[in-house]
Amino acid sequence: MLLHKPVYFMLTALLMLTLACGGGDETASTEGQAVETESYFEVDSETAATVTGTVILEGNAPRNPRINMSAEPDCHGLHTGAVRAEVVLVGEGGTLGNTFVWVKSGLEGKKFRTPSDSVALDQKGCIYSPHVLGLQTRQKLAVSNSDPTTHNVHPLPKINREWNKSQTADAPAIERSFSRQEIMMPVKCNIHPWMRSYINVVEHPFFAVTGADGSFELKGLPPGTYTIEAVHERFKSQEISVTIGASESKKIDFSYKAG
Amino acid sequence: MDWYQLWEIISLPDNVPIVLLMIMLPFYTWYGLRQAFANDRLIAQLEADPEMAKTHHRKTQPFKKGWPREVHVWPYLLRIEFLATVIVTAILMVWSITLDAPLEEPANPSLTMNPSKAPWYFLGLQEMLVYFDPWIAGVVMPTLIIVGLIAIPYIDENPLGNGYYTYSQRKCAIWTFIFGFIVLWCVMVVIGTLIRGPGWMWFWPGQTWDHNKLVFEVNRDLHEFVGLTGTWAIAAFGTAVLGAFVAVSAWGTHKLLTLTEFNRKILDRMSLTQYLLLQLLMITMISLPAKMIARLVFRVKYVLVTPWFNI
Amino acid sequence: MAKAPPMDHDDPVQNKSLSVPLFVSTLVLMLTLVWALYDELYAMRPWKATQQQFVELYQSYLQQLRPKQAAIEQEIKSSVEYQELNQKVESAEVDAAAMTVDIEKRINRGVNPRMVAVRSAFQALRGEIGEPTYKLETATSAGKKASLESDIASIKARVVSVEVVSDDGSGNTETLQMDFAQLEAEFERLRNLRAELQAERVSLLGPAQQLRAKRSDYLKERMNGLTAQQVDGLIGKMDDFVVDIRQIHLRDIDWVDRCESCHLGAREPVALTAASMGGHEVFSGHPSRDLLKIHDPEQFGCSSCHNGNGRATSSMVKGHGRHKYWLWPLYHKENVTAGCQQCHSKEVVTPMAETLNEGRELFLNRGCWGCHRFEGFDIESDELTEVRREISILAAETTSNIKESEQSIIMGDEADEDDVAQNLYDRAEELTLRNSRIDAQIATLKQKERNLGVEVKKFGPSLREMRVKLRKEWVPVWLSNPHDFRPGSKMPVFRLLDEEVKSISAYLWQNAIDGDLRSHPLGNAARGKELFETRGCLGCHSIGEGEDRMGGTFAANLTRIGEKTNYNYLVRWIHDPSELTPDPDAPEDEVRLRPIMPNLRLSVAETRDIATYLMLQKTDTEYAEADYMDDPATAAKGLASLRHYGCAGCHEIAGLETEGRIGTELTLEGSKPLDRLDFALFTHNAKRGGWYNHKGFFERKLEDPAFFDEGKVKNHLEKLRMPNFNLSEGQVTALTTFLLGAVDTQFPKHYRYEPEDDRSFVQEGWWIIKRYNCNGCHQIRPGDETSFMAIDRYKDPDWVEQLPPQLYTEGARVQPDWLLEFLSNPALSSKNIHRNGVRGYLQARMPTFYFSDRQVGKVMRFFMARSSQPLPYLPEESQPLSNKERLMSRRLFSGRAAPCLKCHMTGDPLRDRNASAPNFLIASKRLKPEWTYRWMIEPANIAPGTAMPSELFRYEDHRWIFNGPLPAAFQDYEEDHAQLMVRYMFQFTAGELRSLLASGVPGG
Amino acid sequence: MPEEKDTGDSKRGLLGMFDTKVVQQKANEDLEALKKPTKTELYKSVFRVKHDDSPRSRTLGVLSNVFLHLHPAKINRDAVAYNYTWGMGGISFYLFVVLTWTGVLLMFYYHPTKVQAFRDILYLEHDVPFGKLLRNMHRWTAHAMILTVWLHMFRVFLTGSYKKPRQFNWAVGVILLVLTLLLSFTGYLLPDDQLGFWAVTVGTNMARATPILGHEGPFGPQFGMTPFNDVRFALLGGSIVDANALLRAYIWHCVAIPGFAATFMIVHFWRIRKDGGISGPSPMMLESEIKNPRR
Repeated sequence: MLLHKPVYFMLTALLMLTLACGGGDETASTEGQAVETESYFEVDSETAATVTGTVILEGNAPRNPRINMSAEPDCHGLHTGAVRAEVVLVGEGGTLGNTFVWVKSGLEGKKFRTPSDSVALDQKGCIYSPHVLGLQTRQKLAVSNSDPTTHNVHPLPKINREWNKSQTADAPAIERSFSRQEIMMPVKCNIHPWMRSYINVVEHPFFAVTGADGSFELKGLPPGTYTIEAVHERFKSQEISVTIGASESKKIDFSYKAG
Repeated sequence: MDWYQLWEIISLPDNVPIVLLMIMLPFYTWYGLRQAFANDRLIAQLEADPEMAKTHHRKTQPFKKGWPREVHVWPYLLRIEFLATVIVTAILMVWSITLDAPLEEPANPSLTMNPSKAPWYFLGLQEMLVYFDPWIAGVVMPTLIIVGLIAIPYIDENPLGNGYYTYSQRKCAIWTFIFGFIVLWCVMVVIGTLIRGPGWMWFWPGQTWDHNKLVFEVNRDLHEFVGLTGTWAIAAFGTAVLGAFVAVSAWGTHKLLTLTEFNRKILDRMSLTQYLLLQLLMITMISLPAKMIARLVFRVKYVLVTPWFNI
Repeated sequence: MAKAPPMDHDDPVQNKSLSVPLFVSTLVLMLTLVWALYDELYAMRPWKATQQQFVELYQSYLQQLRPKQAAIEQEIKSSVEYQELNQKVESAEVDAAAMTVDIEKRINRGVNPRMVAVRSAFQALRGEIGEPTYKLETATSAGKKASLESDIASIKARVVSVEVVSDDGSGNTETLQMDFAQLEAEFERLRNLRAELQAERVSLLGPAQQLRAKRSDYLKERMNGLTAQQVDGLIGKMDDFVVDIRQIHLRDIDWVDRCESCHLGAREPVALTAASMGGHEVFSGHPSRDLLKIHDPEQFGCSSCHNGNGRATSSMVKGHGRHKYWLWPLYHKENVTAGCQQCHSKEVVTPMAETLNEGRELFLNRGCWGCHRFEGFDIESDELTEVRREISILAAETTSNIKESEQSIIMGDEADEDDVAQNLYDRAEELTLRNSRIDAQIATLKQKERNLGVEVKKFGPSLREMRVKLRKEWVPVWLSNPHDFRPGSKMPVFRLLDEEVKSISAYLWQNAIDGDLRSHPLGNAARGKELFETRGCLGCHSIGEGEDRMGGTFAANLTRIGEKTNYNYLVRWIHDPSELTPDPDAPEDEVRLRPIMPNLRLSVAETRDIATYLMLQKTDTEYAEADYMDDPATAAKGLASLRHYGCAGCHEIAGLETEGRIGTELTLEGSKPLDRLDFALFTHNAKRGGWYNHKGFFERKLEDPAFFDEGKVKNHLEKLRMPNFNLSEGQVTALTTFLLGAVDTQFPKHYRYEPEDDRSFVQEGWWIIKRYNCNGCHQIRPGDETSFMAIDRYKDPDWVEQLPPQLYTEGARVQPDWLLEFLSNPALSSKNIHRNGVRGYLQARMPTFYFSDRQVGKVMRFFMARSSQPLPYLPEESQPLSNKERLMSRRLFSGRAAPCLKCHMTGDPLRDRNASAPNFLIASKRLKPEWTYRWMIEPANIAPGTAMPSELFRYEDHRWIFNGPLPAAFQDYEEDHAQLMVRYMFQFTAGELRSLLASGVPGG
Repeated sequence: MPEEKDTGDSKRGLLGMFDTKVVQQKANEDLEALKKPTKTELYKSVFRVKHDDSPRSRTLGVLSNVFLHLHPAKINRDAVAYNYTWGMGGISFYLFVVLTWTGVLLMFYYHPTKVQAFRDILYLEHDVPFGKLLRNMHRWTAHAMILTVWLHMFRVFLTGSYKKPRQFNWAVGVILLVLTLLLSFTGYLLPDDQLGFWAVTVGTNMARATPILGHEGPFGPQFGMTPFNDVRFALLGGSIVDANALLRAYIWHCVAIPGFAATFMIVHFWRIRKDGGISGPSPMMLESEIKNPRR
């Protein structure tokens, strides 16, 4: 019988050891996984490159349609003179504004951090401002109403989920975000049918909206080959393929023909 | 050639016995006849040498003086029997493990199988249906086969060849039996299994069993060859032809029975009843190949047509 | 000759040893036994290895899953709300524990031991009484009985002493002196006491329990997928996994399915995919859990829907039943919905069976039923025949009743006795009365017959109109190959000989009605184009080919319409499709069928514009002269050809009015024995190529209906007649699925979906919806794509509101009576008919369909049943508004914050230019208040994408209040604001509207 | 119990149970006894005769055994040669035994009803342990038995063994052959599948044509035969192969025919003994020795 004792002892010890180890492993793995977050792509600021350029409209810019706001005195009063839709915004020398320029391809498989700040869309004088905007997926869009009247904000996405929310005069900003990439998603107000804005949701931070001077800048791009696309609500979109090396800065120009 | 078709038929689990039959039957025929011929050689020797006949133990098996003429069942027979059961069991086990018994769709009276076949061992009878009306092929023939088989010992008056293989002493009997058993029964079974396809049509091995195959066959009654009309005339004509056939085959059988001196000696031992029974069975047996030839070669449907039955 | 005997004197028979063969054969026998054992345990049980593999894969997958789920769970658990709940639970548990500890003590230390002691004493006495009681019951003499009774009494009176503890749990002991009755009473008392104490404990533990449930609910509601604990549970389950057959047994029909012996992942709580299980498809989960919820496998089995041999487990081939002798082989993935048809055979639309639905829709809208009978399709003709038969039977009965009645009267008159006469007169009277009942029955049937007369429709257009409608030279060109002229046309391509084309054209031409058409001046083509594209024509028709095609596929493509028809006919047709050319030779009772095409209530001017536009749709193809079409001799040959090809199955043709269907009935085609499908010369190909099955036959036949003629030597008229529909691959699959499912089901009635309640209205309604293409314009089920939605114009943000309304919840929205009225007259007016009754702002027009009353009722019931609305509908009288309330609601209604009249129509054309919603004036007649209330609160839940904004109200203090600046009058209003608006709307009057408009509401 | 040996240590017999040495001694005795099992009472009670090589033992071994006593004690020395007997008769009998056993086992799982028959076969195939093996073995053994019976007949004919005095046993053999075929045929229908159904339909359709007794046979109609009273109706218990036919086939197959066959087999084997054992190989007779027939 004496002989058996050490065996029992060892077996018990072994068993306890296994349990202890197993238990230990389990907690460790749970914690490790819980803490671990998704890995985002970080751009190396040493090698980051830039693409800049201008969008030009050749020829005479078409006249923008006039907006008749007589049905809404509250807004009508905010404007002096004729109000026109901001469809074709042309600067000096035929530069084209309100064009959305973005990296259409070349960044597949990379995941970018969602910016914490929100993008603003204001309704003032029954006009959306800005007319075209871009934001990242899951980035917050803050829609505010600076008018003394009620609007309803109604984006008409093709991919994202549709929503339609009314916003009274002094209501707080509506905060929403979009989770899928979608270009030129119209936003309308059913109460004021002339109101129109375009939201561009992109999975990465490399996009820009041209101002009246038609210029854009895509900063902090990792070196590589990209397709850059310029999209305008009125004109056909254009694509340019560009390869940039480390810390390089390239200039590309888009040019539209009016008419 | 469509060997796949042949394989399809042969590989049907239920047709495996046929394949076995096709192997075993020739083997055992050869195996039995080989001994018969060996015995015949000894018989010839003994017939030629009466002295030897007196002392010889008259078997091809070796024998020496001092060896017992009989041996104990235990263990000499029982061990063989035991061995046989072991081997047979092993064969059955392997057969049962490797081949699954067929199970087709649930029975459905509204869905006819084409070809719909009887179990393989009855395919000889089914094949006979081509040549005879069901009452002959399905009832009269089987009955006569059974009766005939039972009658064999009572007809066979040949005292020789009792308990040993021999050919020369029983030429007639052996030929008749081989003809009846192997040619008429087993071969018909094989034909029914391998050759008869959809619509019970004849497909040579290697031909595809095509359901769409059409064969233009005009089978005419014998009297149509002559151009007879009138029920009685036809019946009378048929009876006459049948009678002629009976007469011819009876004459043929008789010729056979009196062909050799030995045959005549045996015939002499037979009673009238035995003789008539033998004639009846022989004629019936001959009628099958006769009808087969008439049907397959001359496309004769019926020989005898009466309002009640046809032959 | 005998061989020389062996030289040695040993007898071979006795000396030969059989040891070696015996040993070898015994060894072989042993081996076969081992083999049999292996075969039994493994070779025939392949699922054993499969199950082991599953356990391995599943466990490793769960191990990967666990940390992910744990992280999600952790996130929820660290939320403030959860922590709060958790704290509450913990404190409640502590409280409860403190309170219950005394009770526990009392039960365990006091009541229970005391009860045990009392009971044992009590039972001892009772046993002692039992014996004399038995004797008493069986005793015969009175004396014996008396003595036994006294024995019993003495036992009962005996006092025993029992040592017990006190029941307060203090542990003090005492000694009880009790007789039988007292013991019994004490035992009862203790039992009750214990029950009370236990109840008290439960009630004390209650709050903690409730909080715990709340906490777990909180987690459950927010947890996406399983909790880590649940995953652990699954891992544990896999640890204890027993390799064994998994089977479902449906007892009522003795159905056994063992599919899950291999498909172990089918119902696992984790949705498994082949990818997550190492690429083994066998382990993937059932793709549609929703389906399994309705059809619980425990109730329906697996092979009942999927086919295959549910019992077989010896191999995949056997289990899937994909061998010659199994009549129900597993459906292939693309045809999997075929399994639905056997029980859902009464339907044309079955939710979640999209392939099958497509197949049925093709069968319906490609006119397969013109030649092939299929139960449920063209049910109207069957019903019509039945109704007519019933009428004639009843009519015959009437006549015979009259006769018998007369006979009875005569016999009564001549009867010898009064009461016999009386009986006969009664009989006569009864028969007369019976006739009046039958007359009522006949009247009802006649009504039904009239309805059916409207409902019965042929699939194709009436060819009796062709002379006024068509260009003569075009007819033979079309006949020889319709798909050349109009790719994808519903008219299939017949394999006609040249002379057949000629004789058919000639017959049709000469037998069509000749008539005069009113002649119209040309309209404005540009305006016509606009109208054509917006009025709703494109809901059914398409125009343009290839890339440029737009519009629906339900009706003809009008790209080359200008080549085939004439302007005046087109004007007549578009203006009123039911207008037919009068036939001077027609018999009086002739029934001419009405077209499917509805009346769009266009003005004549609009019609001319559209017709003008359409007449420009043509190419400059040259058409050969077709003089032979006027040749009577050619025409004479045409009739036989028309009959041969079964043209009358789809078209109305003079002289072929009574022609039946020429095709085989397909209702049970899927269970037709394979031998009866004519694979012709392909039989052997099919058998060896693995497509000797229903699927293989259907697919090939549908893809090319002449397929099985190949290689056959036949004369033209013996060839297969089925025309070529040029179906796409997907369409072939859909139709194959439908036909595969068209089986004689093995299931008893209670398995089949043949509801007799409201759900049957849904089944019935879909037939009309699909037959009249309501789907072309309206979305009826979520996810429907209408023809409009595909048109570029309607994708523009400005045009979104021009889409015809979604009808997801139509039954809940509108009142049934109103819907009946609307369906019969969508203009909702007898005078002003060139408009939409509800949505005047829509360019597209709700047309007037040529429905029978019955059909209108069916459509109404369809919508009601789909929204679970009871019939008849009894509107609830809405509570009248107080003056104050009226004022308040008016303020809110017309306030800046809720500019309702900005979008809703007012009847003022100027204001209504931008309207995108109906007028409030019709609300009370049209809408249901309950729905309206829900709509105002969250319209996106009812009609996603609607112009009506969400979140107009917010939920606060158990009511909905307006989500914006409130007029002052609302300060002390305690009621639900949305409810108030509903009441206001339902009491809205024209006067109210006028006064609102006059007061200058925003947008005025 | 082996006899106790009177050795000094175990004098007290089992009374010395608690003495280790005694127990050891006893155990050794038992072990010794195991080395010669034939000496035990147990053995002797079962096997009444000695099994040594003496002729007496050998004879008694056969004659005193219930299973073996159909054998004679001694046989023709050459009859053990395979080339004479082919072993087919014995194998046929063994196959019949196998069929009986497997058949009995199958009967445990089979119901001869239209509803259950086919399902029972599926059940056998997929559920019953060794069920498939069982069914396969029954089927193949049946086929094999037909083959062996045919070959047995062939052999008996070739050796002329039907001749005097064995004429009657040949007749019994023919009856057994027919019974074998019928056994197999009636079993064919039992799975109630297409194969069996049509085989039996074809088979029994011939019975329609029985002269006089079949409704399609010669003179059948004249004797008032219809599909509902002829011989086929009697066979099937109906005018079509249906539930009754299934039941009849079952009873013929499982009870009646095996009973007949067993009876005839007993007669067959008995007559072998009584007719002088196996026919040969017997010494050959010469033509010159033919005696004149008795008239």
